[in-house]
Amino acid sequence: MTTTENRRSRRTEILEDRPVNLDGFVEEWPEKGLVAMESDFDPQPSVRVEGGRIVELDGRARADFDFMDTFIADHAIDVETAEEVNAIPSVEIARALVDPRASRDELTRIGRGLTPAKILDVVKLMNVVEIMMAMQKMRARRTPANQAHSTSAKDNPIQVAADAAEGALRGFAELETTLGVVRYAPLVAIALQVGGQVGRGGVLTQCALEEATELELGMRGITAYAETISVYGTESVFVDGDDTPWSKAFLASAYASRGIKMRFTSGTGSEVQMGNAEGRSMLYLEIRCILMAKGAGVQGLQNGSISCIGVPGAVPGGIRAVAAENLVASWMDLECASGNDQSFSHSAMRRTARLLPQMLPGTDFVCSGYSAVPNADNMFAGSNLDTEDFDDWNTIQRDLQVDGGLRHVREPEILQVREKAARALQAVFAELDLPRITDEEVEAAVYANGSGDYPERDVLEDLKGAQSVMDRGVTGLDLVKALERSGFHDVAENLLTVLRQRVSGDLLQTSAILTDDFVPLSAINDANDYGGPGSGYRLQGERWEQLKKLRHVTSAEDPETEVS
Amino acid sequence: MTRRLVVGVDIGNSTTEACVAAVSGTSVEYLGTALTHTTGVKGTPDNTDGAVAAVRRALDRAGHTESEVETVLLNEATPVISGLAMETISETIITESTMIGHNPATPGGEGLGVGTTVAIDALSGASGPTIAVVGPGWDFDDVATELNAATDRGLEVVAAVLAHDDAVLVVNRLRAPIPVVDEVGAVEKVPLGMRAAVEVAPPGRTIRTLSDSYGLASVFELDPDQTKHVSPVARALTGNRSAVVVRTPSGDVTDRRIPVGTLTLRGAGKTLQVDVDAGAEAIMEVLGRVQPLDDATGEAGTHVGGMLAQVRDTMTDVTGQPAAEIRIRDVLAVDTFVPKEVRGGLAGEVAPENAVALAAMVRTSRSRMQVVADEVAAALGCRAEIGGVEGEMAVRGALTTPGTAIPIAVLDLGGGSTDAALLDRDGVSSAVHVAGAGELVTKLIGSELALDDREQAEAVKRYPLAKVESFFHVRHEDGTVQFFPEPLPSHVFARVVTMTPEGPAPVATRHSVDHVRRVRREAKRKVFAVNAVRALQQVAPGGSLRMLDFVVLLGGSALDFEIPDLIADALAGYGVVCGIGNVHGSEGPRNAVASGLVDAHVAGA
Amino acid sequence: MSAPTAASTSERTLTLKEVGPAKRASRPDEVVVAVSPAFSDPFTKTIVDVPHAEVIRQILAGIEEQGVHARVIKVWDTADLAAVAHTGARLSGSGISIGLLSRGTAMIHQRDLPRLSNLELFPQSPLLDAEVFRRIGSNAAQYAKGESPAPVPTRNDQMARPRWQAKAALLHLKEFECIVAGRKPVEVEPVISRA
Amino acid sequence: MRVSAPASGSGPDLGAADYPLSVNRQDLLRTPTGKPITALTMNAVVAGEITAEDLRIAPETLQLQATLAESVHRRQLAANFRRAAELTAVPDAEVLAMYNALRPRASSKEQLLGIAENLENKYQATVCGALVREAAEVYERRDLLARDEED
Repeated sequence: MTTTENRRSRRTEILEDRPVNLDGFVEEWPEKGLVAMESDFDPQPSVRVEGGRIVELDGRARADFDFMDTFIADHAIDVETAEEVNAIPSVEIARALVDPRASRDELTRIGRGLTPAKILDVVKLMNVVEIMMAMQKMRARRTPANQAHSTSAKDNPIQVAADAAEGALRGFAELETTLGVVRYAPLVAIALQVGGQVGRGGVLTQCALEEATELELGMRGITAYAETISVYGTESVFVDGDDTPWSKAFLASAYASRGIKMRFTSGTGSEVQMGNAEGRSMLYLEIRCILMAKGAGVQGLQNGSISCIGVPGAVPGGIRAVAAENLVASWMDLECASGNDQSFSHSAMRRTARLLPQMLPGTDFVCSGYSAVPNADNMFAGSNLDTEDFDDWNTIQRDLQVDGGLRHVREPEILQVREKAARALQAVFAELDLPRITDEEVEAAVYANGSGDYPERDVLEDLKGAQSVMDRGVTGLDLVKALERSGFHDVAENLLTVLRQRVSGDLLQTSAILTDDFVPLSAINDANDYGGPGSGYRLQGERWEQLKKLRHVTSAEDPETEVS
Repeated sequence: MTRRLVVGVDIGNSTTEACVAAVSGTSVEYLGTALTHTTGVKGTPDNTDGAVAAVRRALDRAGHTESEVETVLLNEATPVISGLAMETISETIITESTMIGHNPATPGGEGLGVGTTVAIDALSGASGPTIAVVGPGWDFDDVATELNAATDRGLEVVAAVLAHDDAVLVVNRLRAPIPVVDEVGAVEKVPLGMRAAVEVAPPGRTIRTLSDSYGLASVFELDPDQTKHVSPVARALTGNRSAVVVRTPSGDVTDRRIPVGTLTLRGAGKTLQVDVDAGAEAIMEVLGRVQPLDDATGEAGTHVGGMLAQVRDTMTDVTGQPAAEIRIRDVLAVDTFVPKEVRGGLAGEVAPENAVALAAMVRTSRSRMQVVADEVAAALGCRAEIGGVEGEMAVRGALTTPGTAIPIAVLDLGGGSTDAALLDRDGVSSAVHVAGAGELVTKLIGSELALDDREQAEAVKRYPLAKVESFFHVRHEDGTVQFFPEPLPSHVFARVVTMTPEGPAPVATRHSVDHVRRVRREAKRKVFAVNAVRALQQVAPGGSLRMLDFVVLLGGSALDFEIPDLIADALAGYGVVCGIGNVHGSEGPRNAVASGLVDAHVAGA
Repeated sequence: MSAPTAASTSERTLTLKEVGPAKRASRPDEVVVAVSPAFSDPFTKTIVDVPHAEVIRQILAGIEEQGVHARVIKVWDTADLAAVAHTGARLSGSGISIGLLSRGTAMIHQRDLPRLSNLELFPQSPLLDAEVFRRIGSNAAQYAKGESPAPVPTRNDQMARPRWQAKAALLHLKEFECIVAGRKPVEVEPVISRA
Repeated sequence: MRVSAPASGSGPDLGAADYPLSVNRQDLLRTPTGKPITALTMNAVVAGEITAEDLRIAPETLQLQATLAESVHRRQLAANFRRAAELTAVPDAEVLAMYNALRPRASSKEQLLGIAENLENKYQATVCGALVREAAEVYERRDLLARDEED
């Protein structure tokens, strides 16, 4: 062959083989909503109030409102201030968001009256660094935190308990699980709760399931919060999801009425993915979701595209839009669990870049699911980060002196809590007459990485046990008793303290988590007071000393040794 | 007279039952019962947790608290451990790729084609009757084009063998149809340039020529000696709808026995040996000659040896008794078959190979129930005592079944062992445990149906079968049809299902309902009907079942929908009244021992 | 044995020739293959470039190998997979249909099932190749015969999201553009020719 | 800084400084069964004095949290807590049934109004009742009521 037409340079070949070229990218198509946030087809901001009611919203008269417009106009927007704040030029609001001298309180006051198009108009003026500046100030809770996924490809409860314990010890404030085989849920939810309370007393747990079962596990006190309550930005997609803003608002009250913390879930790209974006940009539709959540009175929102991240990730400026949607959630005074929870890219560099707009300014939960199990075991279809990234994450925290919610923990401590979690679960299963956990399984749990490292469970017996948990009406209180009876007094005490929290309702307030001392920390007693350099949350003191530690650091005193 | 709260607890192999009663004087009022899994091996201190849980749960149901309990009564439980093993004892081997005997779902064409094997891309050089051999990667359109072209050139293509599932597609595109066998995964191993025959029967029929020794002799012009040699081939192909036979210089199909070890049985002053590959009948016959069995050992280094050693080790772990003191007191051997891939096969042919399943049972004299009693007493803050031997208690409980009288025998159909006990007219009771029960049935069903999921095997054992014929109706195994107002879930559509309480559950099999049902009933019969007779013979006066009047079935398997009938059938010839226990006229076959303990306690007080 | 001949690798093209309105048939030995509005025109291949000619050829081969008859219809008024497949199922003599979207996503449906349900679903279009389409055809035909085929194993790939999610959305939108509201399903004759 | 609450709740004035109530105002917290929160100890659990019912939130507590939320300008969150306070009286299964009835095309207008009436009359849940009435009106306008013939 002598043709040179198809010959490629060696360099092109090398570039062609880079992981980033396995990712998919598409051109924008704004007419159909396949566009991140800059679209000529989004409505212009407008608002008109008559007789105490909003009668025009973003160019649409009340008679033409779809149900999202209606719900937002009647529940989300402050009628008293709407006309006033919407009249402020967008550029002034955008600058105030970035300006440290403008207080968070003033900006949330303005935010309460803005229409979706106006909010979009404001954030469109901001570049990604400005978005991060604003996020630093607008995040509801002063102290940033992180959330983990703790799942098992085999739904193995021992694995979930051990990984929950390790995750809690590494610093995650919330742990979330879900199932391959849904019927396993009661056992895995118990394992998550027991393991979590071994790792660090006060960690909050969740099991993502269909609404009725998720609510039931919550009502029984086997889980502590709920999150997978999806909302969408267009009426047709909302209806396709078999819900309306009113049904979701009712569900929010149902959770609160049982003392259970809850947040909604939404994200850019879901509507266009389902083919019903009604010609609006992804961010405009997501802002409608955020205002819908606000209007429902839910304390928080998981957003940042979530399971549709491949869509904004493929269009120009998409990741900027994702950063902007997290900002808007925070600006609307909601707790924000900011994505970074789904497999995003083949490129490690791109995965990191996608993360920084949340990690650097800090959010209420930087990841709404950092995979604290290997991604192969991640039953949420894989996260942007997994167990292999722990040391990288810790190093980035140390390099840039930012708090991403995690810390390096020495192996002996990790092995110790993993063993204790597996032992505690073994005891709880024995007390509750559930299928036996063998010593061999406990031993495996201590040293395992993924589900393949554990002995096989008798799935049939486990499923019968899971059913009996539901039939017998086992509650969180039964777990406390079982732990206490079997000598795990401290774990029992931790769990009882978490359960007691639902009597006080303190965890229902915005951005609430529990500290190591079981003190609820929310946007009320830990309100973000960022006001420029030297203020707000600063990584210093004891916490900074913690984060200086890595797996391998050469000792200054004796350079022939390492400290860790 | 004071009212005392007494709880009887029966620790069984797999379940622990508790029964709460209020006792005043000699009157007993039963207040509530509960059932939990037995924790640890029966008769060991690990049982405490399960016993305490069962007591608490029964109290809960009866509306009483721990502090009110006066006495907990436990049974004297003999630790019984059963082990299961299954060994394949036959093997089919094809050498030199002589034969393709699998049953593709859709072969093509019909009839017999005899010729020389030639690769499809070498057809242009071929002559005479030819069988085309087509490898993977060939598209069906291209195969048909090639074959048509060869025929047009005048080549006599009489049959074809294909790698892919393309037979119907190819035949539909040929100008003259020929028999075609497809889905031959290892088609590249078909010897080329050899005389061969391909036969395909019409739908619903089986082949005639290649499954017959003289048919093969005619096709390949064999002499009588050679014909003897090919008869295994004919046998192996019987019942197939399609087949390929290639005549090679020393090709063969053999069926050989696999030595899997020797079982040594000692008892009645004798020590006898039997090869496990001799089959169940031979093993049980030898066992009968050494009754009562003192011990059984397997030849070291063989599978049988390994299995028996493992049972012994487990017993050592739980009792602390040295391995040398542990005795295997019973063995049940059952003939079964296991579908296995044929060695040397080209298309993943599967043959049902013979296998022997063995259940072995160990007992120890060293029960540690006193430790359990002490721990239960400490946990509940009450008295706990050993109230009686379980066999006697079971009989006593069974006697409360309306319509029974002494002499009475009970059969407790458990998970690991089948137990029998007898109370004779003199008030003397005796009891026996024999190896093999519900778990062995599950294993037989699982292996014969090649279910790799124990949950499904368990479901086949427990629930009747049906075929889902549409989204709105099923046909039960007895032929009756049941309609449903709401559509059935889509994952059961067109499948053989078990009718579980939660609804139909699919069975991963291509077998018919009839076949699955036959396997299920046969497995139950081979274990429970056989063991019922074996166990009762050991307690019956003079070993004669005719001396028994009443036999009461107890335990979880007594609730099975057909096992009681199978046992009743097996006992029918001996003039025995056999039925399901109904303890206190209300508890069914459950709680006999637990309530027997309470009754004995009251009678003795 | 040598590799397949060159002829088999040459590109085939597919034309769907309209033969008239799609009607409900009564023959119990047929499977209806219902394709979405943009199938074969303007789109010619799936999200991972499997030619539509090959998709149809393999599905029809899978059905034919089982001795079952196939009929192809084009659905015009929706591009929702469940609706396409259910439309086919209601017209099918056996009640069994295969629904197909242009990007390759496929589903086996049955007449008596609720529209949003299915017998087998193949949602990950990037993982569907010629062999899978053959097995889909084969399984659908076996359902039509009242047999119990083992479900076609579905594959999963966590990294399909970053690679294909946006392209799938784009193809979905394009397919929506081809919907002709109110137009009834049409029976078509697949004509496959080699270039 | 202590912000006084709007007069919508009848309980004590609460402000940011009172939060968390579980630390600063244990005196205000009772279980639905009337026990003080301080009674929820491990000893009490072991003695069998605590039931699952004791670990639920009382409607009064939700009203307190609503007052707190209002004091920090979270009007909608407070409204949610007040709806929740009403729903504490409604049994679990009924709550789920109401939620399902609110799904699109699940109920007729009459059915929704019936649910609203039930909430208002049986449970004195007027705020929740109003939400359901509002839904009935919007569903009618947006064609989201149950249809006779569903394909």
